[in-house]
Amino acid sequence: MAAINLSKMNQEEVIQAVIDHGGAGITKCIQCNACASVCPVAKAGFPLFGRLLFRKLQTGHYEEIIEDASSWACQACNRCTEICPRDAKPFEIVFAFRRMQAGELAISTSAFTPLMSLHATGHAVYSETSQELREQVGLPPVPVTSIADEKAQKEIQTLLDNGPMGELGIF
Amino acid sequence: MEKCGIYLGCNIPFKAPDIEQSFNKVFPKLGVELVDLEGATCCPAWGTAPSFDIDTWLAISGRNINIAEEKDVDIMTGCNSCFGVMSEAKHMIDHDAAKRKKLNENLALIDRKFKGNSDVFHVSHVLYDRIGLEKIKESLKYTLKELKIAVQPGCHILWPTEVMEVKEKNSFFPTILKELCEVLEADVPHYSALNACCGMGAMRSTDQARSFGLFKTKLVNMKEEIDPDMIVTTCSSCYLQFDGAQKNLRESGEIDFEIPVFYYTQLLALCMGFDPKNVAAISATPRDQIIQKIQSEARLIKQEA
Amino acid sequence: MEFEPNIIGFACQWCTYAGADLAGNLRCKYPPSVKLIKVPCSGRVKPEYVLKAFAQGADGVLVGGCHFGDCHYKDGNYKTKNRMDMLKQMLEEFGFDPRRFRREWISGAEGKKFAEVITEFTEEIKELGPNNKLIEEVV
Amino acid sequence: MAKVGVYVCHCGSNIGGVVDVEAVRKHAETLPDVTISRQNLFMCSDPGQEIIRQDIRDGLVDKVVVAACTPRTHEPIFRKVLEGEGLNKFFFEMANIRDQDSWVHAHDHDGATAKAKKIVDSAVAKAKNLMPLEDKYVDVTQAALVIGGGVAGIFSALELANMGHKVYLVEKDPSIGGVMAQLDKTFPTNDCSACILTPVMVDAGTHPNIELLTYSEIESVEGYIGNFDVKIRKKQAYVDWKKCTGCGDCADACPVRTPNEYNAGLDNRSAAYIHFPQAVPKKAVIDMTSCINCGGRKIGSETRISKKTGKPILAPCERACPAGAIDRSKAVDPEGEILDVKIGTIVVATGYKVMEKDNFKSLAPDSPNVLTALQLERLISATGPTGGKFLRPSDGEKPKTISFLSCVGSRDEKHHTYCSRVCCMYMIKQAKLLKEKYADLNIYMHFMDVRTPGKDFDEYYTSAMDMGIRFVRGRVGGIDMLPGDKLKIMAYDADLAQNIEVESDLVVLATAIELQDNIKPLAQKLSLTLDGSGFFKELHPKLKPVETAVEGVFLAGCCQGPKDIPDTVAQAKGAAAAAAVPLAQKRVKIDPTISEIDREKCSGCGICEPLCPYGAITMVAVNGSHPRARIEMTQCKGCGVCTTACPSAAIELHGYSEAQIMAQITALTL
Amino acid sequence: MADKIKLGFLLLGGCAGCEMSVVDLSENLVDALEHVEIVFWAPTVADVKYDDLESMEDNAIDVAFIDGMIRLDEHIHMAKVMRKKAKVLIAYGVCSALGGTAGLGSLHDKKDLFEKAYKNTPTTDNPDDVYPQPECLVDGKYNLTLPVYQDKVRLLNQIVDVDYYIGGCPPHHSHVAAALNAIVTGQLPPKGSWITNGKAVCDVCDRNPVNKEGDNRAMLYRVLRTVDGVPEQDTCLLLQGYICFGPMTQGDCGASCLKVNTPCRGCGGPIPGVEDFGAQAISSIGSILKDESVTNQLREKYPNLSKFFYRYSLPSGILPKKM
Repeated sequence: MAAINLSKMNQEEVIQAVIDHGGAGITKCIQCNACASVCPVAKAGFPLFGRLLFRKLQTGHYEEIIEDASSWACQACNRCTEICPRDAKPFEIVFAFRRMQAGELAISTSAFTPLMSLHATGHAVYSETSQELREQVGLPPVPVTSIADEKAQKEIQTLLDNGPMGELGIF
Repeated sequence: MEKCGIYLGCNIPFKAPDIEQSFNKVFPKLGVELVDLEGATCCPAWGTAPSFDIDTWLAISGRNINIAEEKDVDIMTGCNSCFGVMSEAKHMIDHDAAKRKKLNENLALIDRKFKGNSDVFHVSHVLYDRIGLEKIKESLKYTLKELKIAVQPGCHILWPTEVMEVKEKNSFFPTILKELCEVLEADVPHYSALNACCGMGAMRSTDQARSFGLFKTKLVNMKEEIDPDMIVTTCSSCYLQFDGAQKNLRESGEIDFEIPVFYYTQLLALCMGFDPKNVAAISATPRDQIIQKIQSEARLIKQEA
Repeated sequence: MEFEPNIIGFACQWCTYAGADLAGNLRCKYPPSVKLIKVPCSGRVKPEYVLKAFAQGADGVLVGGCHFGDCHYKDGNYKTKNRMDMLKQMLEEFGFDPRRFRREWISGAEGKKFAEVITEFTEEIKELGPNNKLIEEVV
Repeated sequence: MAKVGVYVCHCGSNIGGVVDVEAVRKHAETLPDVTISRQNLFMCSDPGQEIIRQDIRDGLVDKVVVAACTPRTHEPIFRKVLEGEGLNKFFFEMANIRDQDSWVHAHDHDGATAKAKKIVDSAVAKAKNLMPLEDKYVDVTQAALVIGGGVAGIFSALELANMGHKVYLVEKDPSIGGVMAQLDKTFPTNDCSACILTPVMVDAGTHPNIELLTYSEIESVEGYIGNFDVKIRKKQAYVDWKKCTGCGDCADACPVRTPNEYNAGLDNRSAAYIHFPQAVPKKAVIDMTSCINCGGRKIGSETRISKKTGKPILAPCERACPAGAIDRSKAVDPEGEILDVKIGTIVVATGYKVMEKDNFKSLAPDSPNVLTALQLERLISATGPTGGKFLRPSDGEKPKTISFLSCVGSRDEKHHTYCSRVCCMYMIKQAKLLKEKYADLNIYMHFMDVRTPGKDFDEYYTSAMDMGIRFVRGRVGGIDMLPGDKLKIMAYDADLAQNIEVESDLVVLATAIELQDNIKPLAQKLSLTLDGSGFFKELHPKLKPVETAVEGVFLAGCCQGPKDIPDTVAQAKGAAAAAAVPLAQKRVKIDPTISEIDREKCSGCGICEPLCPYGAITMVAVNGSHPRARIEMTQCKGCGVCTTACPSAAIELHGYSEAQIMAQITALTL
Repeated sequence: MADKIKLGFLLLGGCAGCEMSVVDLSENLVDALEHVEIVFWAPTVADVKYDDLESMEDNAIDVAFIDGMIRLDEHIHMAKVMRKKAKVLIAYGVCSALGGTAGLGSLHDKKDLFEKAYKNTPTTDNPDDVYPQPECLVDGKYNLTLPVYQDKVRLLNQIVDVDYYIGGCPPHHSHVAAALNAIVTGQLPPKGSWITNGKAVCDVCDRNPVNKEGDNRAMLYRVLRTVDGVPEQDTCLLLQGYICFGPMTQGDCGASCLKVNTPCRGCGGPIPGVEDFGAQAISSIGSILKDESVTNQLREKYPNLSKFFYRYSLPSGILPKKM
């Protein structure tokens, strides 16, 4: 691979964007690799996890990695946050990057279904077949959650529509 | 009777309602009245609002917690993801005045106000910390003597410890679920990948093959090190992965064994003598045999006079 | 022009004053609102001085000492706490916004904390606005 | 009317680069009572000082204000200038426009300049109200106290003793030696720790000028430089040290087993014990917290006679002692005895401890095969629990693979943010010693980065690589416990860019160095402060590395910050030299910025008396009238707590008077 | 015999208790009258109109005593008139000098005070919300006026120059006698001073541990109010935990309150050199409370600290009223 000319990278801007999206720890990372050593994303073989993602961001990479789906494999297990010696809260940086990706709709198409379902029913996961299963074990076909509650659905729609997510045109 | 708001989430009521039913059976018997949280929504799942905008996340979590506040109860959830999402949200709201202000601006749109009176608990925390092992022991009808359990506490109940009301003594070597199983008189040996991730959730929807790969490592590790009679978890996501993905692996010929999987309250309900048709009826990995074994005559606990 | 609060800080020479010097060494940034009056110990600060500063128009007053157990003179800061906590209550009884008055323990090692406290204090006072009222009333 | 001269310093670009120095100078010129206002690139330089001297000589100024850096470092320099010109040196005031202005407001030039003007206003206001003060002198007691008998304390004591000063060397343990006595070998020369330390210990133990007080602790410290009154508690040993020959028979006879501190808890010792084989002094003690009083032989109980044998019933330790040094029927004070000593100067050398592994939850602390590096040091030492045989604790098997983890508790915001400085080197040392002995041993060293700043250090590190010791760059995130007492290291090899796992028989944690647990009370007794890292704070990080904020108290060794043995010895000798200065001068100056009572104003209410932290205030009857307060000059340290409390406004704190502070408040507000 | 010294007494916002202290001089007053004559004493003794004082020649009175604080415009007017008529003006008693107990009214606004006084006391029946008005037209032609109520309590020296101050509520008659003696013998201190021995109550208090052999001042380990039990006789009240302002109050009273087992509340005013009584009291008392728990006890027992510490001196403080 050809060498990267770091002086031409947009480091300040990318770092600021990460901070603005909730990843204030990005400047603290010293590449000790502790997060990577226990990260399920790394262990499962995804290419862009923890320390490597942070280094990319620290050096101003953004366009180059915007489409990478690794960050969406983050389980939010927070083991990294628990052990990070710099208290950089790696999980929060990963999610900040996710939010940057989401802001440009650089997300997999499979992510849209739960979002639309959340907007419509208040539940990210729902299937009609559940009614049968519930009756089978002696429960009423629908629970008392928002699924059967129009007012609750209105409320969740108000919250979603009035935030930045409403502007993405997903719903 | 102590009261607790039961927050169902999505997976439990729609994919594994027998877990929901096990809550309904187990908790009243242990002296906890479950209070419905009408109109509760998704927590919201990590892949939804938390991946887009923190304030929207806090608004939705804050709304769910607010439903409990209005009924003057704490929240109990059986899903680790819901627990993690809402605990972190609550921690942020409690410690960041600006975020809290924004939250209440958002909640004002739907005529709600976050007060901060209700705490977020996990089912296993309520069982372990508020009910206690002693009371569970008194409620049992069947013993699990000489049965070996591999426990799967799951991730979000362990980390970050900062946000939790009830904490493990050492979150990297958790013992709460182990103790909850041991009170059923089962054998719960340590295995090395105890705190490893199961691969469910965001990872599975992003890349199923890699998710299964991670899962298989863990499952095989369990099998090889301790060869358990069953796997017991207190996370509904882990439950679905262990139950469902195990089937996938078997069908694709990657493993040649099967280990029945229970959500802890299902197992507890069985030990209390409840009907498996209600509390342990839906699974991809068969468990009829082990259920029969558990509720057999030989395992009846003799009541002392 | 933007309102830049005038904060008078009474700082013990062993902890808070040293902490402020350390903030300089570390090049921590904070608003130029605070001017310190060096005293040997926060126990040297009379409540009267705080009142005087306010009466003469200071927008905020800070009394800074050592953490408990760190006092160079063993327990001067305990006296400070007793005196200043009562003073703060009294200020409130006088209908004076007690947020304009702070008692902080900042050690000589806490340069960063000094900068943080001043930044936050300055922001808070900016929100409260200038201490005009008292100038009119008293002087 | 005062003639105040204001001198504004650029401090190169430190101030001048941010603050408009000329504007500040001009502003000062407009202030009432200011006769001269000048600026210079470096006021503290010779030419800068000369400007002030000339103005004083010309009679232009009689009060001097320098607007520059902090008085905490530069006030003495300028006071000397005044003194040199025959002006009272307390007619000087500093305006801190660097540390508290230009350095912190570099982003706001106008704001910084405006603030500088106010700071100068305040300084001028105080200067106008300054009063002349005179230094006072007191004699220095010709004795030094060294607290801590590790390698730092031993060298400080020897150095002072060799200069001819009387030294009290106080050590809390039964023997001197400290942590160094627990080490096997020392880097980078691999010489045996005991071999180089033991002779020095003996020197200290036998030096005619050193009074060794082991098994002793500091009870209280009163007074001030040159005249400290120190109470030392000699803990109760329950063994008559005058008779004890250190034969160890009592230890052999004692049936109790309790964790052995010397072997870092890896084995047990008896309740009657000798600290370690090379102990100085080699004397036994009985640890009463673990003693079980065999035969009902509680201390001070009457000796019963056996009906069977007709002989007295004795505890095994008493019976075993050939010197008759243990007599349990003798009632002795469990609190030991208190010695009162008068001291001129004090060297604090209380050393450090390493963090326990229990602090590191992700690193399998419950496994017996996870050790701290200090435990490994004992495990491979010939005087250790295995007699130097390298066997893992869980089953006594010889390990095949061993992993070292660096920066455990160091460089970690959850524990200590500092680098412990010696871990990289001692880990390499331990690895090399093991590899030399057991060539087939697999050794993995997990580092964040290898830090080897020292003479011959980096060569030591690279030669370890030559020996086949494997270095992995990447902090270890967790350890899993495997069947068979093995441990699985979870790491990420930064250079390979790959997650790795290592199965090990033994894991060694290079845990951080930190101050001893119970040191805070001692710090309070000495009025010393701790720094942000939790170590004792030196007066200046570069120029006064052994001095403290308390005059006459000096620091040596790891209690001031982590350091290796060469640096410790160097600092110990430095502290000794500094502590010897007041002893050699034979008298010391008393700062006149202390409180004084105006007897005419005093109402004799007595409020001030219980407030003084140094007991400097007494109520004294004066001819006919009721008693009035009096402050003992040598005991007052000038905190001003009494000044503030005095309801009769009868107490003045020189240097921080009511008029001065009020003038400053007014200057900064109106 | 030389001309007698002409004295005047004027009561403003006060209770005339200070003037009772003059009467309390008893025989001493008779002796004094050999040297002094009282040419004006109103309104306590003589019924006079504004004109009676206004029409006197300037400087007709040698020494005037004004007692009471200043709350009405009438007070301001009369104080100014008296200043003109008197060669020497004495702020007599703590109200005039420091504001007195009535000065605590400055912690409330006029509306609060009026509502309390004219409507909300248990024995008041005022359904029509009638409050005092400065002007009132009666029968369409009689314009009646009342003195105008000011927004805060003022001290005499905030209206006119004051030559001397005498503290006390009321000043002890022995203090008055000493003051008269100083006037008669011409031994008055420099102008602007307090007429006082300059020492605290503790100095003259028999209970002061410092004044007793082998006893010592100590820190307070508890706080008591007199309702909590009867204090021990002879022992320092502070030592027992009863907060006493003896250490910070001028002791020209001879520690009278202490003699009847009552803690000093500070009516004598601060020791010369102390500007703000309440602030100094916080400082001194705050210093001798053993620890935070004792401070908390004090705050519990005296929920309103300003009214406690500034009982007699609030309008003289650096913060003289509610902001």
